[in-house]
Amino acid sequence: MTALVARLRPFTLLTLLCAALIAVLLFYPLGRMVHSLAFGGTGGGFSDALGVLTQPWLAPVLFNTFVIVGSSTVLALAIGAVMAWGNVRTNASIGMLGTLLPIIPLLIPNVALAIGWVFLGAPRVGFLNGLLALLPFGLELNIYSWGGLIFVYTINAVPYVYLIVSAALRNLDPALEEAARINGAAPLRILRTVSLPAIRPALISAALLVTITSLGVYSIPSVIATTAKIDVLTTRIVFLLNRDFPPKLAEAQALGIIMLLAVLALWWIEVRMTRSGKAATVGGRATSTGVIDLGGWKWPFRLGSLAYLAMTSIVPIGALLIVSLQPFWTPKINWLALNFGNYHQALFVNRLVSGSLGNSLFLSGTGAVIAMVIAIVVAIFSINRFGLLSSLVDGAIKSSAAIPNMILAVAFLSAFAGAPFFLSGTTTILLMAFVVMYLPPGAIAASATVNQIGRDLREASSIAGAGEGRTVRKVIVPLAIPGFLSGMAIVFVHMMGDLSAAALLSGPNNPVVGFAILSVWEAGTFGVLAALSVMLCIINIGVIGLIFGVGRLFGRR
Amino acid sequence: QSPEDILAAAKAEGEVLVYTSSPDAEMEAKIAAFEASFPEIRVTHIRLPSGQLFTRFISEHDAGVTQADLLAAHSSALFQERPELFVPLTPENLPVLGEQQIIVTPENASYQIFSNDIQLVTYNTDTVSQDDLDAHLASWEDLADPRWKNKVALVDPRNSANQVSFLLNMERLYGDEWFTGFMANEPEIVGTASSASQQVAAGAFDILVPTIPSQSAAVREQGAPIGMYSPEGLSHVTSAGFAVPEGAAHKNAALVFANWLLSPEAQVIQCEFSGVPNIGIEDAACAKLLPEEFTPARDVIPAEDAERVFGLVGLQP
Amino acid sequence: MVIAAAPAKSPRIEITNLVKRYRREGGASITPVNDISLEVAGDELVVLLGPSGCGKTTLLRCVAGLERPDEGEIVIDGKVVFSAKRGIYLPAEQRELSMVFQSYALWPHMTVAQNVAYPLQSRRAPAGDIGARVSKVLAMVGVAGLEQQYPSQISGGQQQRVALARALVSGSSVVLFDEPLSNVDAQVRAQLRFELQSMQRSLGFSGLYVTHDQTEAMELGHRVAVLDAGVVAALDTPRNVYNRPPSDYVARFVGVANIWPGAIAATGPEGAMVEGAFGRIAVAPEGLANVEAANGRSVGVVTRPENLRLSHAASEQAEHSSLPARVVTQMFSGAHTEVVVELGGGVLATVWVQDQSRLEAFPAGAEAFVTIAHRQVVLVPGTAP
Amino acid sequence: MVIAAAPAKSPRIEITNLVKRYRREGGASITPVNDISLEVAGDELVVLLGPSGCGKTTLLRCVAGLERPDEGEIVIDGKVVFSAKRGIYLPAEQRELSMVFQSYALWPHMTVAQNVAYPLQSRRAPAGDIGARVSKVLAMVGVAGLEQQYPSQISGGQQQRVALARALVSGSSVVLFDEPLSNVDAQVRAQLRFELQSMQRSLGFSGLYVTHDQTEAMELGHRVAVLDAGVVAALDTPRNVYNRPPSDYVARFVGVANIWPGAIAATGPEGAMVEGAFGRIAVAPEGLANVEAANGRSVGVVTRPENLRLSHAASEQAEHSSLPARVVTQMFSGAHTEVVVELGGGVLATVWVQDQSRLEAFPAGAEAFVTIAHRQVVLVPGTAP
Ligand SMILES: Nc1ncnc2c1ncn2[C@@H]1O[C@H](COP(=O)(O)OP(=O)(O)OP(=O)(O)O)[C@@H](O)[C@H]1O
Ligand SMILES: Nc1ncnc2c1ncn2[C@@H]1O[C@H](COP(=O)(O)OP(=O)(O)OP(=O)(O)O)[C@@H](O)[C@H]1O
Ligand SMILES: [Mg+2]
Ligand SMILES: [Mg+2]
Repeated sequence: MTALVARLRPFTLLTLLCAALIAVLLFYPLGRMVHSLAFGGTGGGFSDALGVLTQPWLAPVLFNTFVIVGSSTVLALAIGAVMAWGNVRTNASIGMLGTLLPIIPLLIPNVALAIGWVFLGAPRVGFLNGLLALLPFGLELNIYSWGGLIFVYTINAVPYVYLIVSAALRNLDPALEEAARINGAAPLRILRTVSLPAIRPALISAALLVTITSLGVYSIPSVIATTAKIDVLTTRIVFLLNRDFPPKLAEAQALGIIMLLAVLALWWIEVRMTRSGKAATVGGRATSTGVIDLGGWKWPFRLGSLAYLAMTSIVPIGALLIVSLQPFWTPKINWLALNFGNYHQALFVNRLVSGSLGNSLFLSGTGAVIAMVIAIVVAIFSINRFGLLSSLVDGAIKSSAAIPNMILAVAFLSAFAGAPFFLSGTTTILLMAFVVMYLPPGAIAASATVNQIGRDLREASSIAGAGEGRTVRKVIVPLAIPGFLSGMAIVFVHMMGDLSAAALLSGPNNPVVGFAILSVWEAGTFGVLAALSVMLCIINIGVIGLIFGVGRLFGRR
Repeated sequence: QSPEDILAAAKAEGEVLVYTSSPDAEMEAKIAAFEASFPEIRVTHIRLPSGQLFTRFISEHDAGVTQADLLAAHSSALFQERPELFVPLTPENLPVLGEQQIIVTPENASYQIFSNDIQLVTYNTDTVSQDDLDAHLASWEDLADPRWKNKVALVDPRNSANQVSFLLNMERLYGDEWFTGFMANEPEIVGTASSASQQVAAGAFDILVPTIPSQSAAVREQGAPIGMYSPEGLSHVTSAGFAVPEGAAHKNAALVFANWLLSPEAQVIQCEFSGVPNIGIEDAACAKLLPEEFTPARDVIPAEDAERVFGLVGLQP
Repeated sequence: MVIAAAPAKSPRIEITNLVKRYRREGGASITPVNDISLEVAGDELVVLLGPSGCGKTTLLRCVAGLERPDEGEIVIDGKVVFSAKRGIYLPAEQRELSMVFQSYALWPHMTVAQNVAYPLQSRRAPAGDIGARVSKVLAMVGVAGLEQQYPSQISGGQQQRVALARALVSGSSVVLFDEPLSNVDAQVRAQLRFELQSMQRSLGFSGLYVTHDQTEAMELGHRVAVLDAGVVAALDTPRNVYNRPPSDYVARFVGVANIWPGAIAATGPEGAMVEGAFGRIAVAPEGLANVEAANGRSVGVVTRPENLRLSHAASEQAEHSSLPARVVTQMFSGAHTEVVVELGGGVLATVWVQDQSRLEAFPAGAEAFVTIAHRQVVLVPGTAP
Repeated sequence: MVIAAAPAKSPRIEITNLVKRYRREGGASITPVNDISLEVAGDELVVLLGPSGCGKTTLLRCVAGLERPDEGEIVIDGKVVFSAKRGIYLPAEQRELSMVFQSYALWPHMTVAQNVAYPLQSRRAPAGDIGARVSKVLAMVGVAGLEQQYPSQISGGQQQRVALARALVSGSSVVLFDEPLSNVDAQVRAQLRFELQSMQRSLGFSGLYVTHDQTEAMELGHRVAVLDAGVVAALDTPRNVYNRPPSDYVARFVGVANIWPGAIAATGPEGAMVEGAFGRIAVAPEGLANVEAANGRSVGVVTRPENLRLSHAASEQAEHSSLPARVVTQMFSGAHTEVVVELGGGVLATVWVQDQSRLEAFPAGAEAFVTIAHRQVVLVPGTAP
């Protein structure tokens, strides 16, 4: 008994609390939903769900999703990792610009990102096609194509990779790269054989993160894939839920389970990788702080990454900006006709100001903090313990991303709207849903960095008599702060741009920005949507800048 | 319960929460007018696409709460499938039913239709002339005219029953062969009508079907080169209906607001925001009325029928 | 009024039948701590000697509570901190000991001063004291002035000394040292040895001390434990282990030893005579303690290079044995010059010559005699030929 | 037909007026390499000795190309790899040298075998050879059998030997060693010293070798450079540096030295006589090389503890000086026992006694004489009193 009490140290209690919270927030609603599908109402939920497996469209949908998510993940990993390395570990760094620019696509709401690329790359009418038409080659981009779709998925994913990988590289002992240089390895070989493999767990985490976000993205395929006649899982799930009444929840869930399997597989790889001790950690023997001299490659590398960044952040934002100033989207830009009408519309007609902005900032801010606290606690708990409990909690908070948000929102409604909670339409239910829905990216980012902290640094703290709580506060958190902040940024941005939870859960008095986006997308104009996105993007940049600014204060090494 | 009792109770309740799929602007205009007439009753609303609106309502219902006092959606699927959840609407609790001539009647008494739309062709006025329309789009059948090859966009029917209903009617009128000709024009499939109308304005395609005016109202107001056109042969009418849930907390207020929605005052506002009134009315604002003959859209469609037409337009079901 | 604490009666650290196994990549298992029992008395410093990879760090980690042993029991200050049988396992932070990590384990995000202040803060020392105690211990290890540097900005030896300071600052009664001075120069090392000794005298602490430095082991250790693949091969005072090693393994490991195979030819009250390819050598009785002194028994003859003398003539004295030899090579190594000679049967011997002026007389190839007193020869059990 | 390469005429490594400064946290600047010039000939190993933090690692990093010096020039194999004036800076990967890192810097994601194979792969050795060469060098450093382990699964000393193997495997002509053997035991260290020497004889490589181990410095170094806060304080063969240190700093740093302050009392063809609080001591002429032999000049008298003898009577021999002393303490340290004695004027001296049987005659407090031959006394310039 005393042994048990002794083991229940404060931090363990905190973790149990988080686990309980997750159980209430995730398992309870899902369990209720599954239960009522199977036994309640119409019944036969399981046979409906099984029915999905025999549908003729299933195989092509799975194939399409696999190709798009798979190839964009690979591309994003390559691009994000190389850029992060160049910016963090070499003298080709472009400084602050290199820290902020790569994550711009993350700050634009997904709908707007997709539409921005439609503005640019739609056949005949895209701005870029207008420019290409001036050239003699007769080139034409078509965003409504496999290539276009994968391209947009990729640039949407690069920021995640960039954030996680650059946090990991910042912690990489430069001596490892120096040893490779001494042994005659040129910079690119160092990148390939040392820098990236040494942070393999972070790469896997990034892959996991990208996969689950890409799997769950709905706006991009709904804007681009429909016209390209490429069905993916999310569009399919929305058809199932929205076309007919009653919504085909069981079938949609069956698709969710397929996604879940994919995510679990990746998660399992992540867990195995991070526990093997075969990756670089922040060690207890400090070495230099040098960066790699790229020599002649410096400028080509810089220009390349600047070009990519311009292409993926400045160009689409430019397109959004132009459209937001046009009365309506047209490829023939009439500079004299540009005006701020759409901004006026966005701000005052579409309820962006009437509280929703404040609400969203509050919800996303609070939600991001809560989610990150849970994520961090669980991540820290599971580096020390390989028990069933920690695996269960860790797996649960990461794989919940595989459950489509619409389904989660429905589950939340049935679980918490009525007795005994009566949370329907309250800010609380929205906050709870936000936390559960957007916890996974935070959790992945958190464990990616926590796993990087050398074991001896934690051990030295215990030896010094520090309890778990102190070790966490004084050693783990300060060392992992860059990764935590990245996670927080990702979670925050996700919450700001949320469309699905808000639609089902928010009440008439607590509108969020997602509402505005949704209604403009449904019935408004691209101009207003662009204006809204530009403003959101600016707000996001402000908040993210603030987060990283605060981080810089702590991040001293 | 007399109408007076209901009104008195409504004033006591003092508020109504409406789940609606109507655009915000339209809803706000109506609310403003209503509150001017009934200052004791405050109306709030949540706007959602019909599908999500039903999902939300039914999930809340299953959880044992009824938040919405009134549902006003561009589909009647829920009302048709689960009439028992709603207060039967009669001239007793909805006096307007006795006072006005209701044009499109509901499938059952659990709801009433308050607004209609005729599905039209949206076209780019810069690239499509009146002559083009006369020569190549006199009837809906002309969508198969080679004039529109690579110039026509079709709203993805998988998103809504209204679109499926449209295609089913095309099949009924013109048969499978028509689809062969239509598909030869290689129609683009677009996600939503409102975004596609803007692509029409930008010049991505010449015509877009099937659409209703509200989907492009905003861009047209901005002066985009967009016109609406009604070919011969099919007047496919989609409808929006309302219903009062049984468990509603402000049932009386909801009934009062519903009743008002079918009043000439409300219907005129409705017309200003596009939409065809569902009561006989003569007003300059409501120039467009339903034709003599029209085909109401079906909101509940058997899966086999839907899958068949998806196949006809080359989509996975 | 201060009441002096009663002296600890039981040993400070009691390790009983400790076993720790690891699983190697590829599936094989390895047992770096294989049934070790060891007691460390109050204020005693036991030095652990052993070849690299023999399990010293693992043993320390088990005592510290960083590794959970598979079997056995550990008692610290009378409190059972680990017992496999009774399922007790106290985590490191509750064992109240200090440790110098082989890898330093300095926290890169804290300055030197913050690193050293950490144990005080986490053990809730009065805040007012901390600054002074940190400065004092940093001055003691010779890195005063580096307080505000981050570990990546100081040299390896400086880092190691900061790690040492961190272990000493809180005045724990049990301190574990894992090669704490391996990266500092001889002079500072001597200085720190001195400081450690005087700290131990004034504050008193018990400890296990891993080192590869002979002088450190001999000077610091009250007792020396020589480990051999997870097993204690010798445990005694430095002097006894050096002078009377129980086995050739220990002899070879502590100091430099010449070990020649031979067999006992005769025994008597004045000792024994051993014969081998190298010749005949007399052994005093105290040199026989670790072997069975029976004729014909094969033994190893252990001599220390500093006790061997090179001369041109054989010694006349009775207690001396002189073996004919040929000089193979000379190697200057500071305080002495190492001369390698070949005895009979190709047996090699190392002789340390201090007086450099005598070296010229023994160039490579020169014939000479190696002389040793019978009191300076020790026998260890020999392996069967 | 193989044409033997012409022996390199110019030095392998030429360091000229090298300066490297660091900025300390807090703004102060520090110059760990302060105008160092040093040449390393073909197949020569120069050992760098110096207190912790004096700039040894920094110097190595400058040569390796990991640090960009602020001033000076470095030429390797006749190629200018760095020149501040001419703005030349060849990055590390193009300098074709090897280095053992003080922190090992093993790649955690590669097995031991992969770590060691890396230099071969990046220098495009034929793939067929690699396996064999890796096994060979791993066996040489004594970690054969650990090929498939990851660095986190082997002990500190094993890691260090893998780091050494990695530096040696490619057979570079220039190898930089930063305390490569600090974490391995004395026996393995001796073994590895031997292997290094024979490798150098057979393959030939030049190098800079940082160590804190006297024996290593003396045995391995063709020459020894003693660094003092970024400046070369001595650069000569080990024997000369040990026997004739140019300053008290060097004397103290190489080996153990007694340094007593005194002043020259008389000079003559047989040397000089020095007087101090400790008494009078005779110095042979070769002991005067580093001081100006003028009467009255204040000097430091350097003697080595292994050259001092303790006796009960003063020596009669002319070349011997005997100083009256009192024993302060004895400390057993293996090969010898360190006896600290107090000479006149409270001057302390360390004497190493090898014959343990003689120690009983000199317990703490006993009166004795310390005797030294005049050839074993060296003078260094004294600081003004
Ligand atoms: N990045 C840095 N920034 C500031 N000062 C530094 C930095 N690196 C080293 N120093 C300082 O430069 C001096 C020389 O360091 P260096 O690592 O060369 O010492 P070293 O001779 O190798 O010492 P050791 O024997 O302890 O390894 C030290 O005083 C150290 O504190
Ligand atoms: N995590 C591990 N997994 C598998 N084997 C391990 C692990 N840690 C250590 N070993 C092995 O256990 C043995 C003992 O290791 P330990 O670190 O205790 O050695 P050590 O005596 O401290 O050596 P050194 O003097 O080199 O530091 C070594 O052979 C090592 O390879
Ligand atoms: Mg060890
Ligand atoms: Mg160093």
